[in-house]
Amino acid sequence: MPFIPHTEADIQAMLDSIGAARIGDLFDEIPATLKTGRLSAVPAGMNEMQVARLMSERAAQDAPLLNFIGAGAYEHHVPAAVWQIVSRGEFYTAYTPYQAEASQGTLQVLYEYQTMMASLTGMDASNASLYDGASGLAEAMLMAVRAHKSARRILIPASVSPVYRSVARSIVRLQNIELVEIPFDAATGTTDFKMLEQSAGNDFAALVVPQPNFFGALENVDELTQWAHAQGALAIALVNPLSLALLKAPGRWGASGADIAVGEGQPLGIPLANGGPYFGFLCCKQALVRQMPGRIVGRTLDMEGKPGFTLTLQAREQHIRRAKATSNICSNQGLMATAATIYMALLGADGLRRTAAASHANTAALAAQAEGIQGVKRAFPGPHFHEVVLQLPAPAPRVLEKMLAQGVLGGLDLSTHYPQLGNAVLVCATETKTASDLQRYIDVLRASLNQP
Amino acid sequence: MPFIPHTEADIQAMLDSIGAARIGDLFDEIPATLKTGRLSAVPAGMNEMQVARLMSERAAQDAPLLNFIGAGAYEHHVPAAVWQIVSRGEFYTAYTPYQAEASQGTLQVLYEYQTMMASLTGMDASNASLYDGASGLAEAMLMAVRAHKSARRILIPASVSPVYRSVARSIVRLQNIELVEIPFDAATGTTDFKMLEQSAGNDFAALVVPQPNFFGALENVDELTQWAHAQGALAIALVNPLSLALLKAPGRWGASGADIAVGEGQPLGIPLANGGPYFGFLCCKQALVRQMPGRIVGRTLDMEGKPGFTLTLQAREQHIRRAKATSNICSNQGLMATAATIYMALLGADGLRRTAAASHANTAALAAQAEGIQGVKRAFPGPHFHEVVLQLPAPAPRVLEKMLAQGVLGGLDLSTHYPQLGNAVLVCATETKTASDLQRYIDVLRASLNQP
Amino acid sequence: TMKYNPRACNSLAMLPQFMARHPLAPDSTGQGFLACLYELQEILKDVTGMAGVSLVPMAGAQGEFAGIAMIRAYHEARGDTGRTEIIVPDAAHGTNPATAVMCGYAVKEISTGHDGDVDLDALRAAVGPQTAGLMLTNPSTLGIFEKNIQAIQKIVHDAGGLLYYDGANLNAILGKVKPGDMGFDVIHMNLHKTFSTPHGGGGPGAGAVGVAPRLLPFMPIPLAGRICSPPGEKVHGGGKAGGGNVHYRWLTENDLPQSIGRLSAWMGNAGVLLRAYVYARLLGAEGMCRVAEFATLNANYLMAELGRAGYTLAFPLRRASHEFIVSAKRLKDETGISAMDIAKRLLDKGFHAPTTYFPMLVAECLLIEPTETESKETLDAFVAAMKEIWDEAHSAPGLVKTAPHTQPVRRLDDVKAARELDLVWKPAA
Amino acid sequence: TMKYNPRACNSLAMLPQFMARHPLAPDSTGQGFLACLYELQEILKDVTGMAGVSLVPMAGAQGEFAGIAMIRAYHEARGDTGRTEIIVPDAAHGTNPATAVMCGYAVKEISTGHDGDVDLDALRAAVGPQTAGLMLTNPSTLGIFEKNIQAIQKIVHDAGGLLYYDGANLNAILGKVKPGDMGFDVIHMNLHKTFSTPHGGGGPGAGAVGVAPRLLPFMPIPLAGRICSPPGEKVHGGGKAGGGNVHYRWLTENDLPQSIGRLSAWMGNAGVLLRAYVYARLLGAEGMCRVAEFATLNANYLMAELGRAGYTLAFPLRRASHEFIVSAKRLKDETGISAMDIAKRLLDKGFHAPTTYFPMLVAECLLIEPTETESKETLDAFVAAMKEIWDEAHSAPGLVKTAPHTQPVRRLDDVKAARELDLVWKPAA
Repeated sequence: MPFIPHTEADIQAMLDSIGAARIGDLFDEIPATLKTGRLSAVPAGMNEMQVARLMSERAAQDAPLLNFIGAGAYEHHVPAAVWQIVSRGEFYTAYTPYQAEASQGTLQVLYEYQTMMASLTGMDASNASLYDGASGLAEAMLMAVRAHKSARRILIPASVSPVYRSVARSIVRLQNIELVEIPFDAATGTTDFKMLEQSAGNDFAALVVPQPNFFGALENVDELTQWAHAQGALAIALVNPLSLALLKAPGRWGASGADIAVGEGQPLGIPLANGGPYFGFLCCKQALVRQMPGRIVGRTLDMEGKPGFTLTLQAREQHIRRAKATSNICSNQGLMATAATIYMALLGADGLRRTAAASHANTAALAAQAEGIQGVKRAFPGPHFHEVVLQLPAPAPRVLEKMLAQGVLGGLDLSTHYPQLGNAVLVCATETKTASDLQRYIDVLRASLNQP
Repeated sequence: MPFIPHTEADIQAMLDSIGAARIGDLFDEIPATLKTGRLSAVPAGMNEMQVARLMSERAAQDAPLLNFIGAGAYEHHVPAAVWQIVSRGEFYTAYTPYQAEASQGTLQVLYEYQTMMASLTGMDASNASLYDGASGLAEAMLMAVRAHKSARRILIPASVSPVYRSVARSIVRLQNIELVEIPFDAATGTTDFKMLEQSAGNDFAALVVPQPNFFGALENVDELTQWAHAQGALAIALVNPLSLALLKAPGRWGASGADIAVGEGQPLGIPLANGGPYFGFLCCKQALVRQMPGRIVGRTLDMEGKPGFTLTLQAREQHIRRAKATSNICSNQGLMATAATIYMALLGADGLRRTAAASHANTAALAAQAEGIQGVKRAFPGPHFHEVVLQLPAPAPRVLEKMLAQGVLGGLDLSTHYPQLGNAVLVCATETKTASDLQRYIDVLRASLNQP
Repeated sequence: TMKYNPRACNSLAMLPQFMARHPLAPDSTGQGFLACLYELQEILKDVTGMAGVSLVPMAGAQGEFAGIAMIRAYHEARGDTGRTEIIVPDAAHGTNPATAVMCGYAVKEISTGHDGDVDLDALRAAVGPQTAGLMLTNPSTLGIFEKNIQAIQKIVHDAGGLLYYDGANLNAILGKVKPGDMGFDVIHMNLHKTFSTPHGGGGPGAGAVGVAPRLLPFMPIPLAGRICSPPGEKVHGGGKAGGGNVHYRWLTENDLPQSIGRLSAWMGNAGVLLRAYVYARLLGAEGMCRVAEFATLNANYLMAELGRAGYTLAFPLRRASHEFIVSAKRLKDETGISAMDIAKRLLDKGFHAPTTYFPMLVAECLLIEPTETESKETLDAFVAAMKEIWDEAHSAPGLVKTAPHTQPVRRLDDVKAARELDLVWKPAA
Repeated sequence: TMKYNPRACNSLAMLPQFMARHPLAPDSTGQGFLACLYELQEILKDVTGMAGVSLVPMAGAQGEFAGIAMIRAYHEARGDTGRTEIIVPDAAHGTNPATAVMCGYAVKEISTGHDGDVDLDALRAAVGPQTAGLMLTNPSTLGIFEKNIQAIQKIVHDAGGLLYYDGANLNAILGKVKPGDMGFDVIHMNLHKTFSTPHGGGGPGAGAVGVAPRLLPFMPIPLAGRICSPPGEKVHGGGKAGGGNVHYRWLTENDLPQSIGRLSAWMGNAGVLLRAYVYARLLGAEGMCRVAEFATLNANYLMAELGRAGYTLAFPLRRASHEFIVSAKRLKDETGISAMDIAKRLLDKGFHAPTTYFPMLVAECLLIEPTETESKETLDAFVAAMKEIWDEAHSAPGLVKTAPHTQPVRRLDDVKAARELDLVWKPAA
């Protein structure tokens, strides 16, 4: 079912205009020996009805579960209006807004996105999105190195998501940038300040400050930011944007605020959807604006003095500056930023606050109930946002498998990345969970622990 | 979660303008004794997240089945584009196009709908839709009686859907219109012409001519139309619109064509959806145009001579003519007509033909395979569209229940409405069914018959 | 009643399982759907103060048909066959008399008093042994609450007639007053108005009917029924919905042998009903009261402001309900600008025009209904637009008389449309 | 490549089960999703003639990064550490040099010959023991097929370098020629171009990479793996998909220890990949060949017609591939109307402007790519618009220079935007 509208008469008239006998002649500059394009593994085409049937069968294989995993991708309620608006062709299928005059809708939404993200993080500026939080962290590191000019080391706490550290390393190591890991305090799950002090000096460009960290625990962000600045390094805030409805904005951390705030935008209206598309956000202080990677929308005037929006600071970008660009990124996740903008506009500051608070309260309640089960305890007793680490009296993989058999995703097994934590699982209960969902978790966990 | 945007300051300013102290004062003309509006059975409001959860749980109770029931509501593939376009707010939430200048999109679509339906039925005119096929049949009968002026009887074959006969009777009997049923020939399942001849005379206003009839069988529509006209009565064609991609259009039945064509529009792009909303279509010859009920869109010119569309012939309608209107109908199923228009435009004449042909072929194949099972036979061997009656060697309700337990909706039990057909089920296999679906039907039917 | 249609209503009614189910699949395979409709019936009973609700009718007009058909069935079942007339106020919607005729009744119109209420003397004179019933909207089409409703119901009931409530204006009193408490015997509700299902450019709607106890046997079928089986008995398809052995099934001819029958092939506009159900659950009891309160607040505010702007209020001494009428008669006398001109000029200013020339009692009238979902900001913008038009009527009447200027077409020739019918496209010869 | 995005791709990728699944849920709970991705990998391998495909990269630029990172990993794994340069033709997309730098390479640009092909002498002079690889698009950004591709690949390979294929123009050769057969070692594909996933106003895209056998160990992870277990062994979550005991699982660090690693937290832009998969299944092998054929037919037709209309063709003696370049230099010399002016005036005529001023080799250039989904009717309308602009340039140049006239804003001040940065809204002081 190719989407080609030509009639036979069209084809003939077009070939006549070109002066070719048949369509095949248009490929006559391709060396004959190369014309081996025959597709042997691509199946025959199907009509829409057949593909719809196939996809429904595939989808039916993917069972619905009661989900208590977070770990960087969070199940939140997304109002129906968000995706019904985003799915309109005007947003959905639009080209990159290079022709600004014909793209004011897309551009204004992105300008509003930048405004909201800067407001949420307390920073001066935002770009128009990056691919995701993990690759966004890498871009923040590259920015910091460009800004620092001499150092090529970045300090990163082990309390940052292992997958984020892995992605960042994949990207920045090709520019000979080294990530130095700072261990966490076994008692609190937060960055070990004594270990950090051992890295004092001016040979690193930035310290990454996660809030909340991968364990859901709240770091002492003020102290960490102050310390980084005292070493002549930048502070890169790695934040869950929803948590900022409750927590202090990175722009107010320490005496002068973090320099860059970066993170995963998915909690702001993007469905879990097997992991993507999500989007990364990146905000910064005014001084760093021209070091930002990615597209940026600016407000300006037209030739009649009327306000309008356009892509700006393109001189940073690869299509102008080529080898000297701040990054090679061009496509971003504009549609996801559009969804987030609508989500934030629908909820408002109060709605974001209530969502964050409900998520926090649910996780706190779940942890408290879980600790009522013999042998279950929280690994880190301190303040948290909406995730906690539970230590179990049995091997985590086996318990989680038993819970799965009961339709419950009981959390993320931490044994691979943090063997020192023992039988630990990372658990998250967002605002989507009801009291009876929490009870079901407890019941299923208890039963799974009691099973032989 | 009421959808009310007022701030407290708004409310106060508005009350000040009105000169009222509180909102409650605005209800002060209502006698105090009547203010007993307290709602006791309406549950407390829920937020969207909670209602979404509730509805997902409800939906999960309604199991997906392999469906072989038709009987007036048909499972066809609807291209994804249809409802993605229809769901756009411009169509979805628009008001009735009374302000024509601001409603040209809605009006043009309905004009195109009228054009396509008139073309499909071979008639001169179409209205802009009615509620559904069954109530549409009643409107066609009322039209015929208005046109005939003296007779208040309508002849209707027993091969018309029982539920259509029931609905039509509910509606027309209040105007003292009598429906006279004509039996069907036990051998063919089509209208018994000898019995029809007994009704000859000029005391009836119309003969209803179903094509295909309720059993999926093809009636001798030319002969029936001719006969009705010879009696001075109108011929009302009751047709499946999709079948008209293959069969002769009502406008060409007999010597001069049927006078009114009416039916259920659901096969043209409307999902099964538990039975509604669907839409009825009603087309007629030029002479009857001013007898049509319902909204009609006309093409006209604006004050600058530019073509445009507007509701027309409103003098027939209740808001102008009140007690003398052709019907009390005002709301119709405009959005469904919009969907059908897009569906027909996407498929084109060729696509409709292929859909109809595939449905016919699937049902024929299913019937042939079913007849390979001992004791199963087709009740009526003649030509059919995409439904057939199968007679089983065991009580139909019990067999269907066993098939249901295997996830197959095996057909409609005819024993209530047509006990004379024995253990009969009405079966339909549209273009949505694959060869393996048909095989599954046969396997499950065979197993169900063999079970004790 | 054109108000915000929550998007969640659409997406939840279009869940794949609801979209795929065949209407003739056994009840056991549609318990979730049936549960929703059963609960919607219960909600609508409470809202209207009625003893029973049928969701069958596919629009308001079909709801009216069902209502009057039930009145007729009631009288006939009692052998009370001499009742041949339905009384309708002259301010009523045109569907009211049209429906009465479709149900085989003669129509008797009665007049409206100066204050907008029904003329009680006219009503007393109209009723008699031939009276089958009275059709009334309250709040009325004039946008005011019929104060004498108790007297009216007594007059009609004393004469042996029944009272029909046209629910077009139910939005005004949701959760505030119940038609059942006013003494009505039957009501239809426009779910596409009060319960905010989308209008779709003219439909589909939904016109559920509610009835007083004496009309219960006559309700149109099918109804969603809730069955509680004796404990221990196994019920196919039953489930957790109500705890224990609760399940749902359609009630049909067998359950209601006196029913006026079926009005659609299946269950009316099922998908519209699901949307209304979702809306009702979102609002809940508290939300419904707020609907009436803010619809009324908005209407009274707009009325006050437009009065100040110079427009003549049809009933300046009455409260507006959810809607109200202004007359442009004075403006027309002064400037030649009619209600129609104002309506067309409003299109240029980004507002869909209100209903014009209905009800016919008020010259050059505009019937304005803001609904509860419009903000003060929007209302103020509307007032500003109306003021601009007032000024333009005096300073540049030609501009207003030739409006709209910003739409795809200019004013269309309706007369030509009706005289030279062009209803289907034909290729140029 | 902006072509029609089939609506079915959207609705099927947004089925509730796909939308609800957490990326860290066990593989056993995502077999349907994994099966789709596995099959998409296989389809893309076939289309590109490559030995392996990874779907990880989230856009073309990240695909480029992955490709060059693999080239670097390959050389490093062999201990071939002296290769510090990537060669890039001067006509290349700006992402090519930017990517090379992100991967720690120096960039060496080589020039283009008069006929639009790479200057082979320049290439021979450029390669050496320092050459890590060459980045090339074929068809090139000039809209022509690089005829000497076989010679090019030999020069680079003989020098020990690898060949990178920028898949931005894959639409032109889908099912006709495979980059693998041309001798490329690695390719990225813009699925949001060739496989028609929506652009979304600038993203998300998807930039899958394909590799020759020698780069297989270095692919970015995770990959979708298909596991056939020995008969009789019970596999959790396995199913009917491939018959017998077939199931799917993610291949990770453990399976590819030499991988360049992860580039996204999860599986790239999973939902975009599902859309591309649906598109591929709709088209099938035959449909893909037709994509290339009709994209090429449309481009050559438009080129012929615009040439007749007076526009200067950049390479009049070459076939257009799926796109071609016209130069407005003559028009500018005659009338002062630039490529930019033409682009802005096209907006007034209902057409999104083509790319302007890229590639930089051609003065006042417009790079025009109609794609296969535009009808002859649309192409003719575009030609008519371009002719009108040609005429306006001579008769009313001011009209063209001040275009657009029909958009919400007139021409915007880009210089002011960059100088007086206003990136977030601030309340008026």
